[in-house]
Amino acid sequence: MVEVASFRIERVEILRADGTLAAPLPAWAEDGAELVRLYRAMVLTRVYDTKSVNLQRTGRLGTVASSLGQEAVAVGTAAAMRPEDVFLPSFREQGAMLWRGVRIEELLTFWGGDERGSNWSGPREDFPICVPVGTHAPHAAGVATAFKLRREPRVAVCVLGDGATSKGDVYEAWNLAGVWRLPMVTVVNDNQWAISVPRSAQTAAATLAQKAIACGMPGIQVDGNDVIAVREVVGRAIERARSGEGPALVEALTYRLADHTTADDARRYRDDAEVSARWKEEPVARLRNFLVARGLWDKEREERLLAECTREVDRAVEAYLARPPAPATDMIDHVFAELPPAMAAQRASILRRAAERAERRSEPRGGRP
Amino acid sequence: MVEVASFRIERVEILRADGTLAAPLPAWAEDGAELVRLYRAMVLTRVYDTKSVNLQRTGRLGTVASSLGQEAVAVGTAAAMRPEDVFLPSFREQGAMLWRGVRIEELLTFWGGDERGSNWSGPREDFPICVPVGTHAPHAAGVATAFKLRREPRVAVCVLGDGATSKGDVYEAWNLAGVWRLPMVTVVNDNQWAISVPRSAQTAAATLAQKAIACGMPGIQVDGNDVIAVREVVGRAIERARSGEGPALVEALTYRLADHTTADDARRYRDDAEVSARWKEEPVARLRNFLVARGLWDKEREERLLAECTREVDRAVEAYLARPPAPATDMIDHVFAELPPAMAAQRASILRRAAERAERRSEPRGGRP
Amino acid sequence: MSALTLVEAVRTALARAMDEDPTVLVLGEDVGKDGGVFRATEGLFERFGPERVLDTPLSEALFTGLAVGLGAQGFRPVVEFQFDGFMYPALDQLVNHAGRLRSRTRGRLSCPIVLRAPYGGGIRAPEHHSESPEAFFAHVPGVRTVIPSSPARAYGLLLAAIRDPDPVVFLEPKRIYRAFREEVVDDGKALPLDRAFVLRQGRDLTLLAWGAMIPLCLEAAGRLAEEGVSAEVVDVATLKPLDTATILDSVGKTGRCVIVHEAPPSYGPGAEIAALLAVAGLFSLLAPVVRVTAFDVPTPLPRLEDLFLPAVADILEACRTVLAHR
Amino acid sequence: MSALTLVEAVRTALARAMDEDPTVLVLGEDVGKDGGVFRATEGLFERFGPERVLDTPLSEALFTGLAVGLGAQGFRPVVEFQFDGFMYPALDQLVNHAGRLRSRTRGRLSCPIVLRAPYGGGIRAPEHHSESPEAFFAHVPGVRTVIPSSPARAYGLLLAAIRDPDPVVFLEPKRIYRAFREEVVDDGKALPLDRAFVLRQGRDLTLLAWGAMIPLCLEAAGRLAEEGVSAEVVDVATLKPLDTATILDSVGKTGRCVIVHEAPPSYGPGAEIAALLAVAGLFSLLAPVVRVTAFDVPTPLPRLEDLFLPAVADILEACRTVLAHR
Ligand SMILES: Cc1ncc(C[n+]2csc(CCOP(=O)(O)OP(=O)(O)O)c2C)c(N)n1
Ligand SMILES: Cc1ncc(C[n+]2csc(CCOP(=O)(O)OP(=O)(O)O)c2C)c(N)n1
Ligand SMILES: [Mg+2]
Ligand SMILES: [Mg+2]
Repeated sequence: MVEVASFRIERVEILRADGTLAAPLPAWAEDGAELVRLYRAMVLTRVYDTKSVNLQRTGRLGTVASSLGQEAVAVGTAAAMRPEDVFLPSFREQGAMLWRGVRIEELLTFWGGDERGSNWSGPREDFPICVPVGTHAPHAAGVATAFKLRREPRVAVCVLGDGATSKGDVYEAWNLAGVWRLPMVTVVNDNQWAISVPRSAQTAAATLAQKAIACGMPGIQVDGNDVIAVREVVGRAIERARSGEGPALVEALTYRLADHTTADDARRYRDDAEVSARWKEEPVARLRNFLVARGLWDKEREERLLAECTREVDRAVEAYLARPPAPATDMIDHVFAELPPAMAAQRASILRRAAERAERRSEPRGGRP
Repeated sequence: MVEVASFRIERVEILRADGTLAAPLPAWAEDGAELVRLYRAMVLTRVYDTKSVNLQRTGRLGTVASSLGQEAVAVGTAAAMRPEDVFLPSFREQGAMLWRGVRIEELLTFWGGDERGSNWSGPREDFPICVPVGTHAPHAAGVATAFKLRREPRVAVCVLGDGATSKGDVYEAWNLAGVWRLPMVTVVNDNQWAISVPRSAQTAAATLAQKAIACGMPGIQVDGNDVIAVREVVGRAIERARSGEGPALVEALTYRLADHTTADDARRYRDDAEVSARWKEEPVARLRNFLVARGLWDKEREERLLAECTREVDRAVEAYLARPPAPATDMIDHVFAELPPAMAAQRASILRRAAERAERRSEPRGGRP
Repeated sequence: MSALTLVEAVRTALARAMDEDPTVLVLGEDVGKDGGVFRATEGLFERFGPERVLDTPLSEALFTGLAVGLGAQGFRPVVEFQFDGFMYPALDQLVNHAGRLRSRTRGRLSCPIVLRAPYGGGIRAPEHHSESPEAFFAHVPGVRTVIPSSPARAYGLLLAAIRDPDPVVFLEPKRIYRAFREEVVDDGKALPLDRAFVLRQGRDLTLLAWGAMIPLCLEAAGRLAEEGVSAEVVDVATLKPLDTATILDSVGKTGRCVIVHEAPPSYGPGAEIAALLAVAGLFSLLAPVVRVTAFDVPTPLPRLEDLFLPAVADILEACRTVLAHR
Repeated sequence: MSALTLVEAVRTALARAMDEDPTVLVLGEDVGKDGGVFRATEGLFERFGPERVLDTPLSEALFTGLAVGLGAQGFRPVVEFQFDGFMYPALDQLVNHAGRLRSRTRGRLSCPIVLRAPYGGGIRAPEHHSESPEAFFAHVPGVRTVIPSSPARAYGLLLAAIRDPDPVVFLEPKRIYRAFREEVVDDGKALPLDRAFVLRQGRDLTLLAWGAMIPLCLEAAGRLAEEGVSAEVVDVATLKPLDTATILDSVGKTGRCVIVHEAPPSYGPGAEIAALLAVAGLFSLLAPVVRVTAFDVPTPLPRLEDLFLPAVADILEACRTVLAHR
């Protein structure tokens, strides 16, 4: 019996749950303004999440997935990227999308059930929200292949959940990234739950980071409730990828404090006690404590920030609600670059249906069906 | 940075390429008769492979995949199983299927293009040959789940190639086996090629065994040209699984000495020199050298064995060629347990087509189309 | 006997099947403690335990193949897909294995599995949660495709699907999971897996539909009756094998046919039925067949979904078109 | 100008497309040094190098998704599936992403990809190597499905598919990869992606087919001519979008229609065409439509394949059936 290979998985922790330092700060984090920027982004995300859940509850938005408690994963990841990198989100990375320039109004438009929300003005090459779990990992590999073939120093960054790590297409994409040395970084938002299925029921792997070993790329754990650590570790992975050294997998350990989505009731399957315990580790208070201890933050600034974020979100909500609906033909006019003549009759039917539905709406109740 | 997990991959080698011992023999292998049994099975497999390639070349068989050079993987694996275990092969494990009691005639019937070949008299619960690469791994997980639920001390054993390890469904099955601690053992026939794609282009993982780490199960390499080592290592994995300790992955390092199949021409993509070099490591001569050195084998026995195997194969070929064709309705009568009445008309059409084709065949050339 | 919703009827049938046959298992994502996102498996985990109700890791391709393995070993796994849009990864296993294991081994192994999923639109769900993929499944040899349209039919057809010795895709119209109640007798009686249901007799035209389109067709038939038009409503129910006799009889009588479904039209499920009429019912047709369907576009997000899905008005318009041919 | 086989025409079109557009890539299993198992990509690796012709790891789901990512970035990947039976894992990416990326982002991103595969039966290949899955693809919104039936049409249609800004599934009838030669001018001229081809004019009946069934239909038409029957042969070629006008014109003229394909009949590709006639061509039909197809059974292994696939005699029998209606 000879040993032919050996591997180790490490975890990076910087800020402790109480906001004290477990390890030295990275150089960039000595810049207080930068930390405040990260803090602001997390708070904005939380205000947005709260608002969008409320909008759903009051029937003005469809199902939404709050990122409560996981803001550091999204914000830290986005902050580690360059604008010209490409981001491929799943459905819980609003914090990252906002950082990269997707507008709140656009996010609301999407979750409100209108594809125009994904035609955002911001990062034009970023991928839209991916709902089928993990299916965007191969896209990330494709984007990264494009960068590599064009010799562009850019990186494809993909975020997915602990549940997604059980999908074969995710594994296949990682395996390709490994063997083609693609500039692709995957961040696993390991929030311990895939709806009602706990992390322990997804896989017997002791860490999700070690799944990278199967694909010949580095895997590392990071405290996902510490935005400084996330930004640092993801940043290193991204810059390594940018310099041509290939892909990496970052497992960000965090916790889903909210229900899976507004369509879920987590009390059916997990203990409140577990959730309460995890509240002690959440990323926003953690960074705030650190900022306060460093003299970078105080109650007054906190109040100002909250008011500011609330205003920003409220304004976006107003714009969202005021936006005129898309024309009926929107559903057919973008399917192909040019509408095939064979589909002209269907386009006409859509217009006919639209006219009929409008007429029906305008009729008094009890009118024609 | 704290280390949170570490892993090592080991390789087991017993017989060296020249037939001398690199490590002590396992106890069972001190039994010369058992070694001769393994040797005989490998030789029979090689005679069968040679014959089936010839039958294909002369138009009496469809495409076939020779296992030349990989006999130890198939035979060692089958020899490590108990009859009541279930085997799930891909298309290159004739050595294992023969060991388990599938008859040569049945194999030929299948490769000759007749499903009756998969309705073998031998191991009734074993799965048929799986042509779509890797898609039988989830079946193995299902069979293993059945064993576990019924608390039967049985193991599902699945063999697939190095190329198959890039398939997501294979990974998914391993991941499930890990988390459900299923009695499932996968043997990777790592023959260095997936048609024209070399092992190095499939994955950046240094070993295929380490893919097990992603799934929280043990992975180990074995010299796949050494039937003693294969039987020993796979046997340990199977008995471990049988005792409830969960799945394992065994990577058997070997080499595909032949073309991928009779439809392939490997000279298009690999050097003859590479192949010649690998001939020095092949499993049959290796074990023979060892047996001879131990006084368990000699030229006379070799000749007798070859004659015997040839006779056995020839007899099977005759039976195969003499077997009357299946009735036309065979293609429809087994689709459902009972033919749905809605399909009765199609069954009648099949009979009509059969009559028409038969008539056409019996007409002189130039007759009706 | 009690008045159940469709999803309750599904749950009742699952419980009954698990009760009467220990080889019946329920598998899928969140089917255990959570009881499934639509609560179709609610209470089963508590009642039958973790060895009968199994939450799998998140992978549809996997649990389909897992079911094939279990089926070959004599279990009867009933797999729940969380939503229709996540069923596509199952097609590989369905086409290449489930539908042919019996034939491939000439009966040595078989595949008594059921793939269940909530399906169709109309609940303003996110992307990929409102698909109508029945045509994909109905084209697969060796596989049955069944779609109930009421609680009682859900109960009887699901029992039949689970007891059937071969693979069945069972699509549950989520839009009517809780839309209405119907008396369901939990007597273990299955319904046949190859029979359409004539829900309303009529003379002037035939409305052919299934799933959530059935209530719309019944409403349309009611309206037409007010106008003196007698519409027959047939719930196709078992798309495969298709009950051609009932369909041909009905259209043979009425001479006019409107097919209603939620899937896109091209190469959609309605095509087979219209083809049946062109092949075997041509001379009874007094008017061209009309298909009332979605469009050949990706299912839109909820804001435009209402225009994508057929409504009663669209059905009535189609009826008037076929009636115009005298 | 030279006489090429169909597979040579495919290769010529690939080389031309790669030559004229540096964003065209060829991806798949064994497409590099090996030149593909049917040699469709032979010589491309040598000519365009490893950055234009890429052997992927063994995974069809992966390389379909990979193509989506490349497509969104402005590349035009042409993906080769080794055989038809290995395409099913692509459906998830095709339905859920390729076919909707443009619409989902309202044009911000798009998906100019081609999925090529040798398809169909008739070469006595192993299991899963002789499938006709075109109906699955033709039902997917946002995706075109194209099947050539001759070297010249393979050349022109493949060029068009590669240049098309949206996803195209391109199925190559492997049975006639090398069956005959045809003059092909390598002039870069594409054929339209929504036009059927009238290959033989006729008055008495219309034979509708595609791919490897076309030579059989032409042979049948020849035989019928000897009997004084004038059969029109239409190569449908672009299954989606379907050229309804050409089909309706032809059947409008002949009044009789036989549809021939290799796929199983139920919910198969011929259903849409028969449906078209029931919907828009009813009053021109003098006889019921007949479908000559495989059966609703898994593609058998080679020994029974001959009975599974339509032959000239079956086509002739169908023609006599429709002709019997006077
Ligand atoms: C392929 C697929 N299957 C099922 C679903 C339904 N679903 C939505 S989210 C989810 C759980 C995802 O868990 P995880 O990957 O951990 O992400 P999280 O929701 O925790 O962020 C499931 C099963 C889906 N969207 N896609
Ligand atoms: C899903 C799938 N894709 C493609 C093929 C075509 N094919 C047959 S064997 C093979 C290579 C398999 O390589 P490997 O897994 O290493 O097994 P080996 O042939 O070397 O035994 C390929 C690509 C297939 N059978 N199944
Ligand atoms: Mg999660
Ligand atoms: Mg190999």
